[in-house]
Amino acid sequence: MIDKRVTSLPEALSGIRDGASVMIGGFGEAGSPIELIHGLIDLGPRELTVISNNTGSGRVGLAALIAAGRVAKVICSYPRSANSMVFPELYRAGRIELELVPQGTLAERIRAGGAGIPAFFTPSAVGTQLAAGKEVRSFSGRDYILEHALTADFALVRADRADRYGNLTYSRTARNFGPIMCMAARCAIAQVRRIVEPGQIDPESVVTPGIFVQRVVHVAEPVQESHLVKQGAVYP
Amino acid sequence: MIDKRVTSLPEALSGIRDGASVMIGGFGEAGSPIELIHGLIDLGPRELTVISNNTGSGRVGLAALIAAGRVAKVICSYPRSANSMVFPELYRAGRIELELVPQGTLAERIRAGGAGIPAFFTPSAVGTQLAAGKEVRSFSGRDYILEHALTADFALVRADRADRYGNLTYSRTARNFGPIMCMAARCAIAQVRRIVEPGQIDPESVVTPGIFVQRVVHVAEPVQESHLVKQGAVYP
Amino acid sequence: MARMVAADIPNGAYVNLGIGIPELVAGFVPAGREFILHTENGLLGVGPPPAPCQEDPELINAGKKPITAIAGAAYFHHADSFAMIRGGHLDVSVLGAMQVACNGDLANWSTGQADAIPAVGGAMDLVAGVKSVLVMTEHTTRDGRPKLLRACTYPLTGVGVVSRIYTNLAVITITPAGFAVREMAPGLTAGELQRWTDAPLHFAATPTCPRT
Amino acid sequence: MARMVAADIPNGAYVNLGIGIPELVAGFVPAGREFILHTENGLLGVGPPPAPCQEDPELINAGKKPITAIAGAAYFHHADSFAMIRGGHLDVSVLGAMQVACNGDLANWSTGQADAIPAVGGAMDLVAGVKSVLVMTEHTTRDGRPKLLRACTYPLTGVGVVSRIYTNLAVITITPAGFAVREMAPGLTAGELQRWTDAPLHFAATPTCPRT
Repeated sequence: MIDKRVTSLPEALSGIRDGASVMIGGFGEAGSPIELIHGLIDLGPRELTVISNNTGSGRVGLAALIAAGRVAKVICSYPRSANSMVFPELYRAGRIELELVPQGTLAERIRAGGAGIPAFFTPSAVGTQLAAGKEVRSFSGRDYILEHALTADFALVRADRADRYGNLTYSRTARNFGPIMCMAARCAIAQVRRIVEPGQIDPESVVTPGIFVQRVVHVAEPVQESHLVKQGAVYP
Repeated sequence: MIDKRVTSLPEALSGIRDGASVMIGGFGEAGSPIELIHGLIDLGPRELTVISNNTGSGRVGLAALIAAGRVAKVICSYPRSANSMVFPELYRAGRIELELVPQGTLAERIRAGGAGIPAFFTPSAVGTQLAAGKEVRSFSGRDYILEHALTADFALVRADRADRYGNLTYSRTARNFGPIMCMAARCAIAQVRRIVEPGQIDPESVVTPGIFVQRVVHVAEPVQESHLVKQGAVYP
Repeated sequence: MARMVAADIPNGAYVNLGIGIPELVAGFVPAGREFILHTENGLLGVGPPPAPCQEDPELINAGKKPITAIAGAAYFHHADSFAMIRGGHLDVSVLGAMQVACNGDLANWSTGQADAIPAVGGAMDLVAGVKSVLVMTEHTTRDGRPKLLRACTYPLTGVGVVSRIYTNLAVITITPAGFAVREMAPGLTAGELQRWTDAPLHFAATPTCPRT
Repeated sequence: MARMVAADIPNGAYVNLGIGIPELVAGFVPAGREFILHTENGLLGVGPPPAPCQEDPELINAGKKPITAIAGAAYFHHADSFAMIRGGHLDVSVLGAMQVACNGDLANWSTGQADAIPAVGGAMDLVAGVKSVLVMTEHTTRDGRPKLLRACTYPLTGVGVVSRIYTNLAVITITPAGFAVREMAPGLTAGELQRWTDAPLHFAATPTCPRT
């Protein structure tokens, strides 16, 4: 029988070692797998490359992972926000590397990684600093730049429902990068609010088919990052 | 108010002229928009380029469009089946052009067309006749070929439910090429079994968001192509 | 400004409103028109802001503010969302600006200073993919320097991408000849507007009356 | 053949069964194992054939035959389906063959004859993307000519893509040295098998016993 459920966060995260590349879902706090991120801090791997849209807020979640000095490089589109101070400090101090990618190019590079497309041409960023050094080619009289796929060793995502096959649904705009990161990672790990029996998710409404998911862990009531930030919480 | 519903097949198909490119959904009969295709035969445009996975069965639907001499070229992956004779006849007679594309490359070229990606590299067909003349490039030691996006003037698809915004759901494996063809066509026309009020389709379960759909026409009980083929039906 | 932008958007348009001032456009949709608002983090059909205490942390816009969804909305993932943008399916993008050049170049993501944290978000995708890019901005910087320039000095977001600029002083269209003034604030003279603007302005023979 | 193929597929594998003989594998899943069957026209979780009169023309497999879906299935569109294939997410593809060469080249889509209607379907994507490509085929053509060759003469589906071949006479693995016979039909001699095969066969020192 196929059963991708694991019973604890440490089990869900096992095998993430120093130097691993890790995609982390979420757009701001929506869809950010905060319990998995805290579990990753507890697990302890260093020199991670993190692929994520943002760099976290306050001193919890993704920001706490960065603050703990575990991240060597981030690949992201928007590494600052109203409550982010951890990444800016480390970045200005030259202690963390940044690859800045337009958000749509980031999404498409991840999707390409999951779909077996090694590279594609895009119009985004043509003529800007972010196109520096990239191959430019004209199609039908318009310029495009070549961008390469992103894959990762692991993806950490937050979903709403899962079954033992790893089929996932998401909640509203918390869907964001989750589905494509599951596609692009060799091991996709989902924390989910509810685990249901096979068939309880309408097969027409499955967002991430189980083939893209390797481990599912139940976190019934995830903490809310923005509440922790307001409280000034620090992890660990 | 936005309202993409039209009240008749002729209205749904208006504007399709000689020389148009038309994507036609369906995998075999599943998802084939047979009423729209018959309406297109009635409308009369010639010299069409048809992008579709197959070339139809018997002498109804897509096969009838081809038999009527309206199609100059087909771009498809599998132009024969147990009951297809129309396309083979015309092809052997040199009266119709064929661009044969591996099915996954066909799907990805259509998706790229809808996503604003002019070209991408793929491993499919490397080293085969279907790679002849295509640019080959190595990424991480493996060869890939460059494939170009497909777009079209129109898409004809069959869906299950729609609302006035053009949001669509599909039925089971009749989904196939519908969603990506709606993305890749300048004017996507959907025949649907049911029209519902906005909000009756769960926003988490919309398969084709309305932005990709320009016209919706209600066909409550589409004829079943395989029944017509068994009966030896001919359209018109 | 927001009212004028909204007035220029046709019925049925698919519209992405940038973070900040552009979000105000949602409040000025003219009677009888319907726009569908897109937020690049995965929703078509953004509704009005939620009632107090009805906020859902998993239903937010690109500025990470709580929103609602209309009946007839659709959720999707980031690759699909940017397929809409890059694929030319959105009609209008309304963005803020640091600088706009008279050839339509836009700079709105970085001052280029060495200590700045670069952050680009979806702006480069929006300007590359959306059919019409409208800019809303104060006519000058806080310290009175022009933002409408002969050439941008900050790093570009896109080359020749802006269609029209809405400022507190004027509505200006980008033409092959450069900035063309379409409307001016009441009481403002052409000379005064030119003084706040770096690039030369072209004025129509008959100035359009400001809308009421 | 189908039983032997099924026995070699591990528990939990995601499997695509090609049109024709490979579809038979679904009937021989060993007790205690679960495979998830993928059909490239948009379903993960293909179930057993439907009961008579329960066929749904909108629920079919790649061979356009009616199927069912298991509890826990998922539907998706063609681009997502081939993302699974091309992206290396499927573990096993079982395909028919016209010819297989001893370097793993596969020809299964065209005889290359001038009057043939070329039709490729998803075979080139499957062999390019799926981790392990298994071939099921009669050992020879209907008129007794070898299908396991030094080099394919028909147009290729893929270069060096086949892992293992299951025929009515033997199970043969593709190795850097060429065809390695893993099992033979009871009573068949190595010499006989070689006579039906164009390329040289390598035999293990101790032949494996056929499974019962």
